[in-house]
Amino acid sequence: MSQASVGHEGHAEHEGHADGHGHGSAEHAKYPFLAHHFETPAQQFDSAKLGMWLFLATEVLFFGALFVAYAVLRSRFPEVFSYGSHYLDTVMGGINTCVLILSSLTMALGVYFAQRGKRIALLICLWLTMAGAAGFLVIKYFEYSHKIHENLVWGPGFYIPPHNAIGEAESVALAHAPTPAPAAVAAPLNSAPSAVPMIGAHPTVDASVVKPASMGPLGLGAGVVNHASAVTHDIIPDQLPSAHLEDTKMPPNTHLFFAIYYAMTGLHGFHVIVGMVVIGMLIYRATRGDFGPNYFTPVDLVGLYWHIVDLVWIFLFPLFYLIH
Amino acid sequence: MTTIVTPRPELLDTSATTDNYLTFTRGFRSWALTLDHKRIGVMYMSAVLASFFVGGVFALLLRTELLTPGRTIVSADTYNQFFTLHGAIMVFLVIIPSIPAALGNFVLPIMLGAKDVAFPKLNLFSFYLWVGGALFTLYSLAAGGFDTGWTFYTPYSTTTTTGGVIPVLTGVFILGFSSIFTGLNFIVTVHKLRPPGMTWFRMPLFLWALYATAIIQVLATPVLAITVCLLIVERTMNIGIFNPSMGGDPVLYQHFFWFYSHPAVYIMIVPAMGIISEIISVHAHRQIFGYRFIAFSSIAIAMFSFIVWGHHMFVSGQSGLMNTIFSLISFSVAIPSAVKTFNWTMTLYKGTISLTAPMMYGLSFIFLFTIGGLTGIHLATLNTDVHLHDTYFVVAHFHYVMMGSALIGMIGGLHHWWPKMTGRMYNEKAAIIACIIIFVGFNITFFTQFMLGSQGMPRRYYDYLPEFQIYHVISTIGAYIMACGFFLCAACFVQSLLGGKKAPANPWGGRSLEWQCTSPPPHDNFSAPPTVGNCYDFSMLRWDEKEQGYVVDKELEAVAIAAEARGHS
Amino acid sequence: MTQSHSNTAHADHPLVGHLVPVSTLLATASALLVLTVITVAVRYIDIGEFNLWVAIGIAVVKAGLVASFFMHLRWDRPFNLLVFIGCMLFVVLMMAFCVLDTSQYRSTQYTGNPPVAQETLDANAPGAPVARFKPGLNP
Amino acid sequence: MLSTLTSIFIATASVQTAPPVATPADFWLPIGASVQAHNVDLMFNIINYICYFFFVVILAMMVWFVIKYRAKPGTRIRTDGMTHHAVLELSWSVIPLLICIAIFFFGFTGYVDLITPPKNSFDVNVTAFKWGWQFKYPNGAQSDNLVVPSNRPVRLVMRSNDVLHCCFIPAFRVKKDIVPGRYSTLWFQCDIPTGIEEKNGYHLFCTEYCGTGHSNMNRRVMVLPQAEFDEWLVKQAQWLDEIPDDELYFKAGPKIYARCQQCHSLDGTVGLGPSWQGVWTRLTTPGGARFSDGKSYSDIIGLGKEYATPEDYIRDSIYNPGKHLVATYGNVMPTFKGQLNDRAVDSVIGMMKHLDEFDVKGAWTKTLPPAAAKTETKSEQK
Ligand code: HEA
Ligand code: HEA
Ligand code: CUA
Ligand SMILES: [Cu+2]
Repeated sequence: MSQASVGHEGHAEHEGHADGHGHGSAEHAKYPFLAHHFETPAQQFDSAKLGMWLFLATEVLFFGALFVAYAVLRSRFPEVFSYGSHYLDTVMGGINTCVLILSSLTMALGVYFAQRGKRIALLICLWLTMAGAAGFLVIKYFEYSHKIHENLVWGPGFYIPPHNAIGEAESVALAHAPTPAPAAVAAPLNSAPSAVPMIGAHPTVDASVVKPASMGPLGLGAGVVNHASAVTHDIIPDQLPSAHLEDTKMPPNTHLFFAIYYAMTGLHGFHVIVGMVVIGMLIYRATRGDFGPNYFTPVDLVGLYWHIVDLVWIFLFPLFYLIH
Repeated sequence: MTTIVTPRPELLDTSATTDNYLTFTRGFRSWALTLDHKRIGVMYMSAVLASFFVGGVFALLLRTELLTPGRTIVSADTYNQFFTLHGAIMVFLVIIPSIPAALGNFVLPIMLGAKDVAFPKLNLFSFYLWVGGALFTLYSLAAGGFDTGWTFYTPYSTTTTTGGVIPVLTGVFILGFSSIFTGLNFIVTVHKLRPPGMTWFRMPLFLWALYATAIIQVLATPVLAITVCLLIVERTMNIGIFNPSMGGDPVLYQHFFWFYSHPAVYIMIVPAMGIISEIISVHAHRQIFGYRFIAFSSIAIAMFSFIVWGHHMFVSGQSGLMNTIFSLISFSVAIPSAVKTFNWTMTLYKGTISLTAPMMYGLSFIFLFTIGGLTGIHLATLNTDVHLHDTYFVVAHFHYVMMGSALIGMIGGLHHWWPKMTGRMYNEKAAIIACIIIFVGFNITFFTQFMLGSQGMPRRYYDYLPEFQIYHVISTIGAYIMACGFFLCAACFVQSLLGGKKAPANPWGGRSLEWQCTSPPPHDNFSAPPTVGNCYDFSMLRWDEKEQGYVVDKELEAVAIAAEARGHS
Repeated sequence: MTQSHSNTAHADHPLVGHLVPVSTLLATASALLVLTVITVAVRYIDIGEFNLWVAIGIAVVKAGLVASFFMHLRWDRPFNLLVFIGCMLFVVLMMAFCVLDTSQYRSTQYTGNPPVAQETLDANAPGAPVARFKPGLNP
Repeated sequence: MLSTLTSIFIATASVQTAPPVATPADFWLPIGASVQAHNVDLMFNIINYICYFFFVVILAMMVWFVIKYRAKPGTRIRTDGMTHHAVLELSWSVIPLLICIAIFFFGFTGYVDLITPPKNSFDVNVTAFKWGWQFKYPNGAQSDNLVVPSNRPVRLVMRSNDVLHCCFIPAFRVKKDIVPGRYSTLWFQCDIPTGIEEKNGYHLFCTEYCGTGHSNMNRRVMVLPQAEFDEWLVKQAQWLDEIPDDELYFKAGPKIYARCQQCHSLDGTVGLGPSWQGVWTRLTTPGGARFSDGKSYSDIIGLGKEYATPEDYIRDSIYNPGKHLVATYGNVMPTFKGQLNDRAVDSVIGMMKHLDEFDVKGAWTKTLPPAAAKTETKSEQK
């Protein structure tokens, strides 16, 4: 492998260079940033780079698994995805894509200026990148809060109209009654077998929407189905924050689109936040004047990280926002 | 039997007493904040052994409960927590970090001739991640335990009412990152820190094995991390991707889990195989047979391991087509394993075999791995797996490979490098007796489980049919015997620490670089750059009457080096 | 480009690594922006199945641009490229297997809304259309 | 495309062998009583012999070399061993590879037989739940143990109400996970009738871990000749209806209770659910906070309240167990809606009212008046 990597960059192979001028200590005296177990700055830089790339590989697989979940869900429910996609705001998504691309550009420029030893230019670039990240998050915040207001969320909540759609009292009751938080975890399977096809049904007949006739005697049944509904009925679909509940074309399982949407964009958003933290650290160090043509590895590595965050978004954008 | 030994005197560096990595600096802080890979390795080793003890105690409790059908000592719920904890501790806390993080950390840079791993701080960070993960696992006990099985299958794991599920998932997540960073560190170290002369094909096979393992760690573990994240989100927020009552798919969870956990079983075995390659050749004083085949077979196992995960899901509802594909590919992993097994055996041929304690573990490994691996064939075959899946046959299979092979390999490696790590010898006779007890106890415990399983006894069973009792009793007795063996083994180590004979630099006549530095090694590993030669060339050893062992003969060494130089030019 | 043997780094040349000219970076960014516009535009043309593949194709091209120029892969050590491509391949592999499998067993899965969703729906919007949605959407 | 591919596979592979008789139990395997068992056992044994062979070869080489080349003090290092041998190494890669491909192929064809039910199979609907099974037959009959006709392929169409379960019948060499949210199928054909005696039946286990009662989800499979089976089926469909109302609680009650006993004791032992001991007194005496939300029985039972009578309350607790949780107990009980009909629930309620007539195992301790005893002998049901 290392034979193959004899660089066009002209790095002597580290096996080779050590006989040439193998005295690490001389190099160490010259380059204070050189750690004791490396022989040359090139070796240190290459190691750091390879380490970062391996880390990026783990990031790719980390996101990759979610992409797999996405692909599986989409292949199972294509109609859910093309339907759900229309609830996402292409304009906001598009703007965000551009914001990330531009912040990637400033980051790449930052690396360039760090390599050239231009401290002020580097700082400007880092601040711009930071601003891009913040801008991205702000837009994302508006998107999320809009969705949540429209009740486009994951899980059972997707089917519960938000508070202001119905009377205050009912809404409170509703929000707490059917799936209180802890029980939502433990209970769903136990409490809802009626939605599972009844025994004896032929396998191809789906009974999930057919309620079994209540088998209980008088006295039972009244409480089973909650009738807080009359209110929701009168609301005009377009003005209803959770318009999807009134949409006759909504396919079953639409909540899954939002589940995977929040999972993936949420994880991505988290990476943006981490990116802001590390860029912040770079800004601190750059202000202190740590970087120059000899030593800019941290800038380079954070740059790689930031680009991979951009790269993930490049895939997320068409996969969620741009489904025909 | 008593071929304990000393090497050529000039390597018995007297300065060892004044400067070695153990005494280099002192005090708690100097250990807690150390960046020295050797110290980190030692800390890992102690932590892993402690976890092994805990996991072993759970195993004994399990076995005791299974002495009789119905209740013996605990209730069904407690039993379920026991085997879950046993499995989770043994897998995530013991066997995955044991060889790469504990032994690998200590040995890899020295074997390679480097001063340290590429990222010492990251290395220490990995260790603390391990500690954090272990603490979370412990905390999960306080939070109510967890009874999901080590596989965390949904929807059981998302609906069970035991309170420790989220803490342990967090723990697994953290442990995953610990493992990732170790792997990352090793790959970079092997790529970038090889000293002059250390070409890829001069690397000892243990390094190849660690390298292959690291590839798996880096590429597979992130998937586990995201999977447990999704489980946590599923439990706390009912997101529904794996939850059938929200339209999700539990089988998808299994795909995710095994995408990691199948490669994970090779994270356990591949480094152990590396250790065995070292042990067999060093203690048989014989050039390893088929170096390149063994080296490449490690890489091949690493690569194949990614595409066979579905063999754990033959009856899980996975489609027939995928079952077929996965079954076919599963067999492919058997080939590199076969290559290794036969090559080790051939290495014994025309060797000069010293039956030292490490060698005894090495031979046990070959014996047990052959059984464990071959029974993998029953499981990889589609129609027999339908019968055997989730029975004790599988339990027996994976104990043969995880405990009988991976863990035995680890203990063997520990015996092999113990003099190097601590600078002390242990009582070899006692160590060999311990090995034999463990070996016998192991086979009594787990061979019966093959019969149990093929007779139809399902695993994870608290209660069982009376006709199975006889097997269970035998198995439990075996487990007690094995425990005695481990206690004896531990006692040997303790005795060695307290009053063991001082170890020479090269007690076994090994040729790889770690035997060139003193025992224990100095802080910087090598005062002068080591000379890299063929680490499997033992022709320069000669019997030393005084030391009752093999030592390196200067003249013979010069001859060998000259010969090699000729061969290479 | 600087050789690692050289003892001092000149002002213009880093001691290690590759210096990518500003013009290249700007060109890359412009290309990315243009491609973004294209991918949005394509959404409004109905080409059936192909919409997905076109979108992914464009995304792959963009990813390639980012990786080779912003991330310097074009000048980096080949092994780093191998790492990057390799891990992508593993994702693709996992995806292929999982999608293949789920598509195979799809016919055995219940259709319609899953239990909890249906229950919530019944409880909160009993007249809601989804409940009326015909089951058996997936064959 | 893929499905055609699979069907081609299946077509080429299902070379169905003539139904053999049972394979006897041996050292490794239990009795094989289904038509598929023969193939599986054959495969198992072939692999076994291959394993024995390789194991013995490796062990023999190992032991021999260790003995032969053991170093005695003073032995000179041997240097005449070869370092590699391409032909040898290739051969022990290629030969195992060929063997593996062969094993794969036969395993695969056997597997295709295992998963492809013949067209004329008899269908039984199976529901698995924590922690029990319900088998429902085409005529509406239900049973707790599986009863099937012999000499006829039987297909189980399985569903789960809660978590993963797995149906495993060792004697038939069949196994299949039951995944909630979908139908799993499994088929077998057994030609060796067992009679209706439960103790003679083949074992059926749950082999996918499903919690506390996982190891008690084992039931029996009884195989009856077709005529006997048909008769059983008809009776089974009606057994509850045949019992007069006033005898329901002691004739049907204990049988139904068998499914509750996992969690509810009769002697006051705390289980996963409240003990039935004294339940009727509790329900009918006013006061006392009984529910986790602080309410007491008398808050919800009574005229004009949520439940008019205690019977209504019990019935709803069986159908909607999570609605009111008795204090200190978790929401763990599955619903029995669709599994227990009115009469079944009535019999349970009746049993609760007359608990003093039952022992702690749920067996009725009184004896029938002579007249009633006659009907009892007739309907011996499971
Ligand atoms: C260290 C761990 C380890 C190792 C190395 C292996 C090795 C192998 N395993 Fe194992 N396995 C586990 C750990 C491991 N396994 C665990 C933990 C489980 C259960 C998890 C759970 O459910 O909890 C499991 C379960 C498991 C299953 C699923 C069973 C089930 O649940 O139904 C299968 C199925 O294919 C399988 C197959 C194999 C195969 C083919 C190998 C091969 O790699 C073996 C290759 C080796 C040899 C074949 C022997 C040497 C070769 C020769 C002597 C040459 C001659 C050989 C031939 C001609 C074939 N394993
Ligand atoms: C590396 C992994 C590993 C190891 C080593 C072991 C070791 C043992 N295991 Fe196992 N086991 C698993 C991994 C492992 N196990 C897994 C993954 C499962 C599946 C869990 C699940 O289903 O979810 C399982 C399940 C499992 C079961 C099945 C439970 C069930 O399905 O119901 C049983 C039953 O017999 C069992 C028994 C044992 C026994 C007796 C040992 C013994 O070998 C233990 C002996 C060890 C000791 C007694 C400790 C002594 C230690 C010291 C004294 C200190 C040591 C110090 C030095 C040596 C220096 N284990
Ligand atoms: Cu049901 Cu295990
Ligand atoms: Cu596996």
